[in-house]
Amino acid sequence: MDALLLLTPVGAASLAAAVYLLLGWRRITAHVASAASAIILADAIALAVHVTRRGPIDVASGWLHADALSAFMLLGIGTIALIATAASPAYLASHDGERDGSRRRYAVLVCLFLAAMATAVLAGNLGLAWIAIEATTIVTAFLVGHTGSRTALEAAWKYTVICSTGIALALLGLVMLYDAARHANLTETDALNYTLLTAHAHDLDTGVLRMAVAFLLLGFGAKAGLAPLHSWLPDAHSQAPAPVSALMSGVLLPVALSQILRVTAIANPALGTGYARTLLTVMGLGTLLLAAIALIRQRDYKRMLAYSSMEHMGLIAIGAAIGTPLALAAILLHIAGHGLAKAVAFTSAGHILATEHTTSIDRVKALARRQPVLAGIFAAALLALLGFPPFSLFASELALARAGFAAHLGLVIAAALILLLIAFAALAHHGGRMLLADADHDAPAPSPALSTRAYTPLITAVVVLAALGITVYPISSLLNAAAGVGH
Amino acid sequence: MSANPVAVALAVAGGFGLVASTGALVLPARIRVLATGGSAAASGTAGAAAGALALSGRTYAAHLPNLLPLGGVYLRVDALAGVFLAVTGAVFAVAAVYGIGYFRGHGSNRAVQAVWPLFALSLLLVPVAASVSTLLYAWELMALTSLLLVCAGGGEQARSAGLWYAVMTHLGLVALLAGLVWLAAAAHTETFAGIAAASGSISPAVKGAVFVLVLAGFGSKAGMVPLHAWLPRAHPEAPSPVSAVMSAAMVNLGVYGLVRVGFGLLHGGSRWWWLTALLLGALSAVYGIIQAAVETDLKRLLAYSTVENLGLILLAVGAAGILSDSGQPVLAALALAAGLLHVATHAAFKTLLFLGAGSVLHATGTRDLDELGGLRTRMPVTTGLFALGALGAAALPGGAGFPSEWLLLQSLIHARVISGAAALVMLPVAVGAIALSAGLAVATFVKALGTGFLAKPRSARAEHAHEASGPMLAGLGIAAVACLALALVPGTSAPALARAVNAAGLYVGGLPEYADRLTAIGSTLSPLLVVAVVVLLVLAIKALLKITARAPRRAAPLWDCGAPPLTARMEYTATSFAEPLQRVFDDVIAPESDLDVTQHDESEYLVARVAYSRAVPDRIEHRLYLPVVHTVRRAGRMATHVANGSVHRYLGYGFCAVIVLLVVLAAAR
Amino acid sequence: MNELDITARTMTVSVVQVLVVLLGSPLLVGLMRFVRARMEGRVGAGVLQPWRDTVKLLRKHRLDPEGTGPAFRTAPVLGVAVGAVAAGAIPLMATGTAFGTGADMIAVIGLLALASAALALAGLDTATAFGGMGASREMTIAALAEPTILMAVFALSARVGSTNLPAIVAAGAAGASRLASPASLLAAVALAVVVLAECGRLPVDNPATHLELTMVHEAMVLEYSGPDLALVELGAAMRLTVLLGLWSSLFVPFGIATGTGLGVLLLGLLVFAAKTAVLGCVLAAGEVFMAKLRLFRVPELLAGSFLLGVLAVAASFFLD
Amino acid sequence: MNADAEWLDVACGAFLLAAVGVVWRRDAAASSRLLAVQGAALAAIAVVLGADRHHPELYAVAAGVGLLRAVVLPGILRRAVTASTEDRETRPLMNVGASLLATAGLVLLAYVAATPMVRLENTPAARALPVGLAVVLIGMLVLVTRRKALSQVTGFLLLDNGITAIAFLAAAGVPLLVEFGVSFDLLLAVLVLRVLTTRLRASFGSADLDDLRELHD
Repeated sequence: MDALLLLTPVGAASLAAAVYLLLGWRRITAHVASAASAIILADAIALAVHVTRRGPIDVASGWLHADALSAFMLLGIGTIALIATAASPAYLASHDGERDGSRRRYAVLVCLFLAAMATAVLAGNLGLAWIAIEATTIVTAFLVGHTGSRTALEAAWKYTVICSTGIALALLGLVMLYDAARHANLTETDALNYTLLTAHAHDLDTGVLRMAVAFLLLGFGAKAGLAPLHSWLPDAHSQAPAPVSALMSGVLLPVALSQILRVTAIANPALGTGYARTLLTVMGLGTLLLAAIALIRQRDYKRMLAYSSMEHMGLIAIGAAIGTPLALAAILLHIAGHGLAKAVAFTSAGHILATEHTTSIDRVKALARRQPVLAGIFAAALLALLGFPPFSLFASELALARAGFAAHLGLVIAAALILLLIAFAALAHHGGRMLLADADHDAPAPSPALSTRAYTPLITAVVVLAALGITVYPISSLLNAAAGVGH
Repeated sequence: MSANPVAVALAVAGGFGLVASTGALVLPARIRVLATGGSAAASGTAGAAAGALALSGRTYAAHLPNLLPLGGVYLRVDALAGVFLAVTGAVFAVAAVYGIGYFRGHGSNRAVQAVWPLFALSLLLVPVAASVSTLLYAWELMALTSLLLVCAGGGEQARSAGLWYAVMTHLGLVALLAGLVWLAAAAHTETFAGIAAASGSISPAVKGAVFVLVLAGFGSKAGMVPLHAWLPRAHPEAPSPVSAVMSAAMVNLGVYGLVRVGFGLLHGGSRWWWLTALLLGALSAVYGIIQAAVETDLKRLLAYSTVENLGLILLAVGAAGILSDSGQPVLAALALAAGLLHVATHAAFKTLLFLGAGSVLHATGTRDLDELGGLRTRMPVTTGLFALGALGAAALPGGAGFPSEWLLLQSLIHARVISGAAALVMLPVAVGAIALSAGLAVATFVKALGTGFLAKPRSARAEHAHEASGPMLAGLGIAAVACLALALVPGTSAPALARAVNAAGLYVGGLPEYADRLTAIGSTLSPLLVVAVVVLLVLAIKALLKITARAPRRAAPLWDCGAPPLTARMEYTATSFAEPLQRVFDDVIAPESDLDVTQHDESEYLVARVAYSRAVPDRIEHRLYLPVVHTVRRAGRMATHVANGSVHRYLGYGFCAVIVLLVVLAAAR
Repeated sequence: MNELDITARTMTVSVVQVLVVLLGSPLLVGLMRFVRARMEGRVGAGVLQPWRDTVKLLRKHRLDPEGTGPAFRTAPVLGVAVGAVAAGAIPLMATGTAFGTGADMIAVIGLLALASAALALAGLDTATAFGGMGASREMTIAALAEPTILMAVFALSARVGSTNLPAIVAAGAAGASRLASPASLLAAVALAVVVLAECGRLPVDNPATHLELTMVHEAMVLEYSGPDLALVELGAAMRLTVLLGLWSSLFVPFGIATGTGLGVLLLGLLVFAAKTAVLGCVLAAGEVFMAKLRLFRVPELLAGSFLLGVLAVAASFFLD
Repeated sequence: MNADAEWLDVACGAFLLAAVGVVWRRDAAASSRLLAVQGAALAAIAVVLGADRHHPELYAVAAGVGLLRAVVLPGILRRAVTASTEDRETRPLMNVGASLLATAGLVLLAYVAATPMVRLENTPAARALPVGLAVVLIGMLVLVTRRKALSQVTGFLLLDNGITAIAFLAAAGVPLLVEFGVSFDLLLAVLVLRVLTTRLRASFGSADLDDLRELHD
């Protein structure tokens, strides 16, 4: 039963991939990916219930492991995947010129992507998690380059090289961690099992562990879009198909970040909270700074959304640096909220691109008047990302600030707030230009008009996002338990 | 066990508000405006009733742990909250009634009608909040809903106003968030009750920093100079009923927050806090009214007048703090009561004025005073009611603004009892600011009324104006009644004010002792008597003239210097009316005027055409904000070097990080 | 709850004051014109001339200039009514007036401002360039003058701890030494300047001019004729009398009746008449030697007096 | 024991020298040959360690590593090189002299930085550990300074070889399953990069990374 819970997500996604590989993208297979996502989501719910009631599950001598954090992340994967895969048919339909092979490849890779991410969050062994995360890079490389344009290829190259390099650094850290663990008398299989590592953290050699943690944070940070190896993010997110951007921004970054949480859980007892806190603070504030200044003169709305992802990841990194239970609960809620909001934002940006035929902020004008529903959804996502209530990002940012001041990191929070203000101003400026600015000529009616059915998942997501900001009552025990894992 | 009436009233307000909002989304156009307007008005009335109950001494507290993730909602209603609940609810109800007429013309915009009851509800939630998280949640909800309403019109102007508003209000939020969260962290609890109990043990330095942050945050919402830049842009952009709610209710919440945190949570603190508040209040009052005096856009003029009045209120709060610090709790209570009374009176006349301006905009399609004129004959009722509001805004006897400014001066008269040179230097400044703003307010509103409503129409749009519809006039009428009540019998509010001041925590003594004092001073002022005598005399003289007159009045032509006809182009416009004042305050407002004379082809001594244009840019805005904007833009240019597209550079960042890391780790060993 | 102090005595005081001001103010204007004419070497009209003008005007037809409305018709009446209320409230001949605690300094100043605002609105209502110009200039001056009055009286009130006029005047009458204080002197000068401005006297405005470009008050009331004009003139005269009386009561309160006896009241009345006449003569004499300031120099004058007012308030806080 | 230590030193020396050689020789063909040498050295390290610690399974790992890193990956690179002729690194961002100087500095840094790991277990293998770290850093240097797509792949492989070497030297290799997964990922990554190189060449006309400048702020 336990094994089934842990294997179902990976299995469902892999099976879907196999279906697409064999049958290709057809009318009857169009919703297989959505079905797989739904299965992942259902499994995540079951897992969440199981984990909060009976505690963590270990399978295959610790290679697979599910605790509240895993369940929470899997819940996120399932939800965002459902939104993204539901948007895929519309995306593929709007690119009529594509060949069947290209569609098949898209579908297969998306499913493999999901499988890899599910593996990453369900792995009990850091080595396995690493393999899964590197696998996401490989799988998404072709998704980023999916359109085959020069810029898409360029983005794919940068994405693959930078992420592989970054993740290699994480491997280096992992090797060092393994070294330290082996010398703390852990067996070969146990030496990368994070549950056992956390338990034996005090036995690890501090000198080696310091280096290991630094490389792990740097490496997983690269995949999470944190400075200094962040530069792939705006390129990849802006070039990838909209549903893939949604998945990358909404799930992939947090999955990488959850590994950072695992690492800090090992580092903090052994090295004291100060060490990881300093590293994460520097990375988080650096990311925020880079995102904020890059947003100021942004011209491309997909890049704008990508930098906004960086901004939020920076904030989450700062939350991880604070590390108190309130901060961890806050970043988990933030991950959930950001994932939903970004999924909606990227998907609707995809619709905007499909109807306006441009990614330039300047050339999209008076959207609120010309496409009210789409503009409303996009605006709602943008407002959520700007941190307005009732969306949950407000609650999580507020809790983050409270946790920061309570942990005597007031200056860090103050700096982050100022950078957030700059990012806010920039986003509001660009968003306002797209939605409200006068159209300088009689802008043509958008082509092709989208069916309302395409909007349904997005509106649902916005409502969920708002509901999460009002109450998290159904998942509050999961949230608290997950926050306890990282502590 | 019976339910708490305050809770019931609040629940009713919330329920009707949500009904109004949903109704706007789902109802068919035919009944939508009436149904949503009706339930919005019911919601506002219930809110006002909750406030009135709180002012009569009832309290209510609740804790809802499952709402607002990671924080929980804490609610508490006391008399201080009651003042703001009552004012907000009443303004909302009046604006809702007015809106039934107003939105019928602009019926197509469902979104506005759906959002604006939510906006009003968020306003009602702010004074009820009793923890840091709850307050900030309500605060941002208010920011979001009002932002949507400001942007609702669409187009470039709404975009620009919305951007200013969004950024400034977020700046305020950042200050507020930092301040309040810091305070909560220092007190180890985030409920107001807990903070109030623990604030004695917090170090004065932290409290001082918190106060500065909170002053900036709440002050920016209250239009405190120099954080006012958003206000004259955003308020006029929103639909007029919403402008009224923003200008008459929303800005007050900045004052509420400052009073609640400054007196209730921090228990007064140092004198320099309140000196700062008083000085900024004085600055806002004078700067606001000078800008209003030279403004020609009717709604912007009213918005600047809001800056002025909120400045006066801030000044009153500052004076209360100083007096309290000097061991004069009774005088402090008096000053604060004056401030709170002014909150109510300002709300009354500003609602009336904004709604009146809305009727004008609705009837003529313009807000430019230079293009108006002659509305007296076309919109007689609106003109009369606007005049009543203008009387209040000018703080002349008979107007709503007079009693509160009078009460404030009363408290300052006794300021001699306080010690300390700095405060004594500041107080004359404060009195001067009140006096100057009162004088300029008279000129400002003579201009607004005289050039906007009297005289002859100066444009076709004003020429074809028509009287507002029934519901709009009803809204104006209710506001006018409130104005009159506050102007003529302000003394009746004394017990409620005393309770509110007590609840503010400024004075922790028994209620009766200074309630008597308040009532006594309240009765010293008898505007009713003075106004009644003046009115009687006027009527008597008129009657006398009529009796003694030999013939009825007859019309006569105007003096046209023998060169008829007189045209509307010869009239004094708002711009020309304000020109002398503009010259007087030349150094303060630095107007940009441009005179373009085109000579005749045949002789350079003949003038073919003269074009005069004038702009009064907000000087503080130019000096303070533009440099910041430029700096940020420069930083934005830097970003292009950071992300220049070179994959080598991108990898280099990582490489450098690794090297630095290894060096630091090696060095730190 | 209005603590009206209506006794036979206070009623008498108020009614007498109102009557004296109403009947006497044209005489004061006549006196000033007479003095001025004599000093300029002219014969001049008699002291009664303003009354003769008023009576003549009151007999004329009442005309409504085209397009004017209630604002235009009400302003003159309001001016007279406000003048009467001020005359009844301010302690001119005795410290006790019928308004009791309602005889508030700020309220009286506010009423006077209300009357000028009403007249300015009337000027704008005519929709002529003259009316607008006069109104604009009048309000500019008033906007700066009103604060100065407030400051000056505030300096005096702060000392007493009340803005009640009888209280202030009574305190002044009781302790002459207080009148020589710096605050008092500064306030006296500030108030004097403002009284000139408020009443449209030189150097702020020339009451005798009819040259269009220099007019302020006269431009504003250009359209009035007949009984309306009579009321406007009467209102202006009453305002002048009341303000001069206020000034003298505040700074030279000698002889003002504080007791209840009929003789004392009578003496107070005579002293008031004498003081006002003297002040009027001094004013008229001064005007002979003064030229009108350019309009845009007037604010400088008023700013100066405002500054004096601020200093007076500061001095009253600091030095007493 | 001593003999093993000497063999280990020889293998590690070859390993490091191959990396330095990549820095020194700029053209891709030479780089792929040097990579093959380095892969062989890596396998040799594994063999020596297996003999030393009596880990028979290390021989299997060594065989796998040798196959992948000495034969398959360099092979992929070589085929890519022969597919085009213009992939000689004509002017790297840093000239050869400076690169070699920087390499020397990086090796020094690696020795200093690796002390905690060396201190953890004072064996000949651990003492050789800085070599792995040095190769990691050299790999990054190559990644940062080479203009051609394939040269960057070379750098990436150097980086990975270094990490594997550290794994062997420090703890006789990571768990077999992990090692297998890592190797598989590496192979796929290189294949992906290879495919992308081809496509880049098809759409940009060359695989010069300086041409990849269209995406920027």
